[in-house]
Amino acid sequence: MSITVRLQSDIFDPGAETNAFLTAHTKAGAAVTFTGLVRSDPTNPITSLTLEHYPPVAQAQLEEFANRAIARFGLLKATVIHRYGKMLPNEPIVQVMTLAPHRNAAFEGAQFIMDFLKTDAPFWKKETSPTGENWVDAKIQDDTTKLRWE
Amino acid sequence: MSITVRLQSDIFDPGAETNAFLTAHTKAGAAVTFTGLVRSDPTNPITSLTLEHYPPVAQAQLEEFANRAIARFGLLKATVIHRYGKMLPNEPIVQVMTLAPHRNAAFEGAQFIMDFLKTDAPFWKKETSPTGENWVDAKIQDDTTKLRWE
Amino acid sequence: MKILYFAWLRERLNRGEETVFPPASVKTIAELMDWLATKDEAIALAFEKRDLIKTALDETIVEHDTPIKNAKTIAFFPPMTGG
Amino acid sequence: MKILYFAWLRERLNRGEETVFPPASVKTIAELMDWLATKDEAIALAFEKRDLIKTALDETIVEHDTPIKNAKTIAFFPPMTGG
Repeated sequence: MSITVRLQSDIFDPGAETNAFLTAHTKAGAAVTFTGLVRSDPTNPITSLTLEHYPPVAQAQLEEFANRAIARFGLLKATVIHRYGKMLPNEPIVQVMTLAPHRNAAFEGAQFIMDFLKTDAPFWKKETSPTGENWVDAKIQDDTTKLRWE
Repeated sequence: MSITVRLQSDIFDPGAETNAFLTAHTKAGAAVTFTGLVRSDPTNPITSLTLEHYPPVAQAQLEEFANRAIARFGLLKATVIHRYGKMLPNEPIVQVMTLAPHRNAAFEGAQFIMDFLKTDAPFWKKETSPTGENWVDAKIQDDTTKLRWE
Repeated sequence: MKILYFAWLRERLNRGEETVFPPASVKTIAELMDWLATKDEAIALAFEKRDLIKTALDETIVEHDTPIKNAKTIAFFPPMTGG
Repeated sequence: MKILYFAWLRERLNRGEETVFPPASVKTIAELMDWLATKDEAIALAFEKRDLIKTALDETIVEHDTPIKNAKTIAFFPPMTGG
């Protein structure tokens, strides 16, 4: 199968995942790895981030975005890894990897998957900081960004 | 220093480079790794690829593209690794890594560096196949792609 | 019919799921939201801004005007913030 | 003045570098290309399609109309194909 979607609470190793993804593939000329990290801005630091998700829908949506990216950009392969549960600053949250004959397809395929993941995959972030807990608001900008694929 | 440019003939480990690049960084929320691979299409297979380069100019140009990407997209960090000499199908040729607060900056920064690298950094590819040697022609499309940044 | 709540909806309502038996007159998700709101003040309050509530019907994301028919599970949740 | 050749230019001319002493009348890179072409038929042939030849002057990529002045090194090469 050319797509893989993995939801897990365990931390993952970004580089090891990239190397496992980069198995020899005829026609492969370009690979893109996007890694989303837990950000803790010093002006507004957090102690942890907790992700809630709706497992079957998250899995199905990510598989659909990956399959659509394969078809639309002619990708050879796409993998999405997304964590749920509690994670600490600087830890990886999500990784999207694409393999294609040429670079634009690999870049655009990964961007496409991330844009839809942001707005249409059922995950919710809650930040814990010294002052309490806070559910992260959805960004209107993410809805706008997604429009570029219409 | 927030940029690193390395030219080397030795093969490199894409995942290990990504992990070394992903050191904890305040404000980091998104990282992109682009890896260019030696492609050997089964309809037109090659036995090896040899890259010639003009060392001081290649180094200076890649440093300039990385610095311009940092300034333009607000990147926290950018690294470019480019090999020269002989390499085999599926081996990595080039890797560009970007770190940014948000994903669009990381994606666009890596694309920007790759677009300029393709047309404006002095590297030349020669393919060796069972039927002989052939210098790869520059693609007009690469000049066109670069125009998106004007 | 099973109802699921996620994220701040779940926290505010103090439950992640419940089983309800809406009358036959409740034909769409929007009508289900109206009916749930009449039964529970916390839900009425949480559902006040309708465009901030997303829904899935039997594990497929759908709009509020979707007919419920024989759905087994309806989920309510805020706009997604993954990635 | 040192001249460098790269890629298929280097292979066709059978040399990666050479030292030349152009007359004072040669003021730009384009004029240097003309002058080199008069001295060497292989160069004349290689330089035939001028827009396929890129140049660097003292390790900076420049256009053909750039004045040479006191340049130490001029490089000639085909369009780049890295990455």
